[in-house]
Amino acid sequence: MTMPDFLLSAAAFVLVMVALGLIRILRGPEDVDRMMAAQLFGSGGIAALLLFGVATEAKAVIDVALTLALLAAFASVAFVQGISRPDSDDSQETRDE
Amino acid sequence: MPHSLSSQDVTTPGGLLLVLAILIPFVGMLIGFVFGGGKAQRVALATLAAGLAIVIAIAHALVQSGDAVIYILGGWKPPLGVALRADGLSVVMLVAIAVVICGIGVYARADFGTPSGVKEARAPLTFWLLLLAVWGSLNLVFVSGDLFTLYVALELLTFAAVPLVSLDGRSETVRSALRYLLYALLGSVLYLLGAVLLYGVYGTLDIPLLAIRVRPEPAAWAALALMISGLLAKTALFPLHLWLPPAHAGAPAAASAVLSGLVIKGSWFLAVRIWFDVFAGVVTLPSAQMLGGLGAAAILVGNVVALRQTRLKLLIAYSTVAQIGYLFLMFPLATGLSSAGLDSVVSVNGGMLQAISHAMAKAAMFMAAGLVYATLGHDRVADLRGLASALPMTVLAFALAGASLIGLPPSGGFLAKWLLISAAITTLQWWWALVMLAGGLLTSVYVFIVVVRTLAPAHEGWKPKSPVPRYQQAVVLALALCSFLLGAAVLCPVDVMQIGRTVSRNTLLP
Amino acid sequence: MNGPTLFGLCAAALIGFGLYGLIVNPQPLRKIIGFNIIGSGVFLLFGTIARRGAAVGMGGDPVPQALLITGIVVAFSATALAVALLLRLFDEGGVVTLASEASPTEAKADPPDA
Amino acid sequence: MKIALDIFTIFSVMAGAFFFLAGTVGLLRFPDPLTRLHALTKADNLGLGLVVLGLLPQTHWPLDTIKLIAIWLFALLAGATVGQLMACTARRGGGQRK
Amino acid sequence: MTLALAVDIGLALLILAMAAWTIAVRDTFASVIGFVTYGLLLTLVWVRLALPDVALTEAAMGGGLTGALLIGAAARLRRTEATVRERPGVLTRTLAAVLSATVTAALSFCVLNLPDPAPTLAPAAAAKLGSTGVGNPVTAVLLAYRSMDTLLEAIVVLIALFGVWSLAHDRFWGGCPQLRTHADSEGILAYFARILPPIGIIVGVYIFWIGADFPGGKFQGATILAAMWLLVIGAGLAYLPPISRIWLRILLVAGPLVFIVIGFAGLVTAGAVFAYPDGFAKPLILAIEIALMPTLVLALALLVAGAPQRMPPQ
Repeated sequence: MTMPDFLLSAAAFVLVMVALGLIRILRGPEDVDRMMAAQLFGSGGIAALLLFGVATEAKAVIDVALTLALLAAFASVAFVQGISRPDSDDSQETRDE
Repeated sequence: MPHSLSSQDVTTPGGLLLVLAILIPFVGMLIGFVFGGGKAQRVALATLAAGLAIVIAIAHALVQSGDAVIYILGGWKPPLGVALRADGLSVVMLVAIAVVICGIGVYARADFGTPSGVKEARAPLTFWLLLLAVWGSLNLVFVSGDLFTLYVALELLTFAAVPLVSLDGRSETVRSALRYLLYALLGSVLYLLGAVLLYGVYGTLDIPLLAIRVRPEPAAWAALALMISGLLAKTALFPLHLWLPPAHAGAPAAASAVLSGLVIKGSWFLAVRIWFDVFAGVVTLPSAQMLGGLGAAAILVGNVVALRQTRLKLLIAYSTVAQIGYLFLMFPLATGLSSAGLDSVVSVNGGMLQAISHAMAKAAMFMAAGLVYATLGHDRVADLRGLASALPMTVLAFALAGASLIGLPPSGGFLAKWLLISAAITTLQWWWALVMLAGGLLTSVYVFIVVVRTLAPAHEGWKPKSPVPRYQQAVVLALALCSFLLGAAVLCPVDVMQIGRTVSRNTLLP
Repeated sequence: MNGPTLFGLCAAALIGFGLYGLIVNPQPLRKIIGFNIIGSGVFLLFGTIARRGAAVGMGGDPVPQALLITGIVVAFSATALAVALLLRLFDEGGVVTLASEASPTEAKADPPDA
Repeated sequence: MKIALDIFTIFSVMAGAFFFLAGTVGLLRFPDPLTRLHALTKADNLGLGLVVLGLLPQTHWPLDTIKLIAIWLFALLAGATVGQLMACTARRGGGQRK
Repeated sequence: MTLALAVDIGLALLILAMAAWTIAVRDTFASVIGFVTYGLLLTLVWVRLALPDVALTEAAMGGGLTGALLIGAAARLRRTEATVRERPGVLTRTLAAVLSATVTAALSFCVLNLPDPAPTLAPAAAAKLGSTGVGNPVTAVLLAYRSMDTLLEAIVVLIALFGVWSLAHDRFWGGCPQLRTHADSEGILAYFARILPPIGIIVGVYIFWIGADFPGGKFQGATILAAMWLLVIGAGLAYLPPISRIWLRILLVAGPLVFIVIGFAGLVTAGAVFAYPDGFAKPLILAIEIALMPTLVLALALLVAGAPQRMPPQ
């Protein structure tokens, strides 16, 4: 097995893990579960992407992964912002632990 | 014999004017936005004047050279680059739309002035910026020779038109705007899908190149079906018309005039462009008959529903649904003529004239309805008494515009319908002629009802709710007169519409 | 069967899914999502075509790629405008539907020459 | 040398894949959102770190290497932040369906 | 090769499942999350299709900004969701299914019968690439061969922004758009929003800068910068400016206006509008891109932020 083939198999494996995780997460039942989807992509998706990219020697993939890493975090934050109730006292929520 | 867009690819004298016709309105919009407030209106009006001059210069260049006006952007020739091309059809639309836009601009000064004491107000600024945006996008639709640039033009037109619907911010109009936007977005995405397929099969998006390469095969049929369906949804042809009446009737008068008179002509013109210039060798008579059938249904349904409206603006909006129907009768007639080996020019000219005279008449009608509303405080058709004495010019304008919609001589509507009916008779498609006559009859009933109601004397002591500036009435009358006298186009020594359209190689003759 | 063809078929299916969602879902936000899925299907089809056009050392035909970028930005603008309309409607009335008398996408795309 | 680096890559990527497996098993098996969140943010970020580590020898020094490490740091930062925000939301019962 | 194909098939199935779930799920919020995930998956597809420029755009737009936009809307609309439960009847659904299936079948047929070899403009683009001075052919298409489209695209974004603003209430005209924020300057989010944006800005500018010669460019870079700005605002560390600010308006129109000015300068120097004189193509293209950057960053972020909702503090 050559290096690209190995990396591609690893990418496929990680992708299957991400897919399985997605199934669990999206079933809910709570929105907090579903919000983890972007997070799952922030790690698993990027890992698969990098493995794809290095396997096919596409250099630009690293830039794509960089963008994805930045914006998956952004999307996750947006999820959390969207989900917390606007009427609750927001200033308390991150301090009360 | 089908005619199609000239396929030359060198810049002609006057070609630069095409770039200006597209960019001047957008530059006006950008500068108006920076200044904001009342200055935006002044910038917009100055832009209207400049744009009108440019469009007239384009018409001059076309007639002078007797051939299409072409500009190769950046010197990059198609298929890699993009060419702007104005043939007779483009130029006629350019001029007509410029006239109507200028009329609307003058009319709107009274309705969309920035109130004194305020630095800037929402509705006026939005209106002036978007009026220019609509104009720039329409000019782009008329002169672009590239299917993707045309997609961008369609989206520009949609984004500029939708906020005009909801300008007054009532929830009803916001809902209409949203519904319109969803229809329009679906329409443009279907159009884009068709364009993508064409690129995938023929490797270009340039219209004259495609005309040469397109073959009658499944991919081309699918692209045609997708693009035309998308454009039908945007043009609001029956049965995809449901978004139109509430959207057009709910907007302020000047905005309704823009939407009903002009915006729908953009997607319709694109349908014409595609049908005759890209797919000339692909379209078949049955498919054209189907479009004609939808058009006929639109004429009958639109007119009957218009008859039953109790509010003037809704009546006018449904009449637009019907008039759009006539625009689509040109497809079976032209295709019928060319498959019989005859020249399809008669019906193409008829359809174009219908588009132009409707643009002028419908803008005049909506603006007249705006004046009626200002005078009476309502627009209930049952209660229009006293109008004829209060607003004689406006009522006359309404009647003239109505005459053009009905198709009374010597109006533009008359000439258009006469050309279409004669094409129907030549090709033995008499049923379209019957539909057109029935449509004219129905139209005459509601125009007549409205005019007669206005002639009734007012109640004792009735006073107009608010005075209407004379210049607004004059503009409305002028547009209505343009539409009414457009029939004089028959006296034109050269057939302007067919300049720059070469006889296509893709004839349908065996 | 190769990669581009596979994703081309995938694009065709996505367009079908999106169209169904756009017609059937009553909520405007779901319609907006449906529109976006159709849009991405169209883009994916264009991407397939771009990939098939790989030549002279380029991984794909650059013209469709550039147009795709334009298309994605335009689709985003459209979504933003639609969402703004939807939120304004919500502010006005609280209930967000597209009127009762007409579902906006009935009988959408009659192919005129089918 | 090349061989050694390749073997390092293979081991590291395999270890990373193992942690993704562990994370997914956690997601599937853990009973409530907080524990599942734990599985996701800890195991998957470790997995990503190992994959990145494994890929380092296969990429070009220095720009690509820095970018790869930056990617992992972003993921860690986002994981930590979002994990905590979500945990707060979950604890307040936010997002529970009515 | 077969391994790669297997991976592609798996990815395609995952995408389709994601799309189907997004459409079928009852809960709107779940659907939005599904759509964002779908957008992220799509990025993988673009990478598999070896179209990195598009992958970058999709990663930035599809996952980031569109996600934030839709999530914000879904969150605000939450309470009304229970009231809209009616679904169309069986007949409508059947017709819709038939229509969709027809479209899919027709398109599939077209896809399977695309001509071989595929028509392509790649050789033509490559032949002229030298005269544009840029190394990335996609940038050459965007800013030389079809620069008109790119200019119009920037104008599309601006017009959409005017449309969004026109939905403000009259009393807030000239005021500030607002995001739902967690205004806690000590919290974890604020910490995150202090750390990430400086690095994000570097990444955004980097993606923009390499666009001339490698995959990347102004749209992708601008999207990243816009997302970073929104993050800072969302964490309550900054506010959006009032839309009446003159500097804001000048920056918004500067991009297209500079583009037009340089375009018309080409008339004098190179004989055609949007042409570049020999040897000056690359600096001029860079100048246009640099001018478009602030326009796009502001316009994209403000599109997400929506209509003005409050007056600026006096």
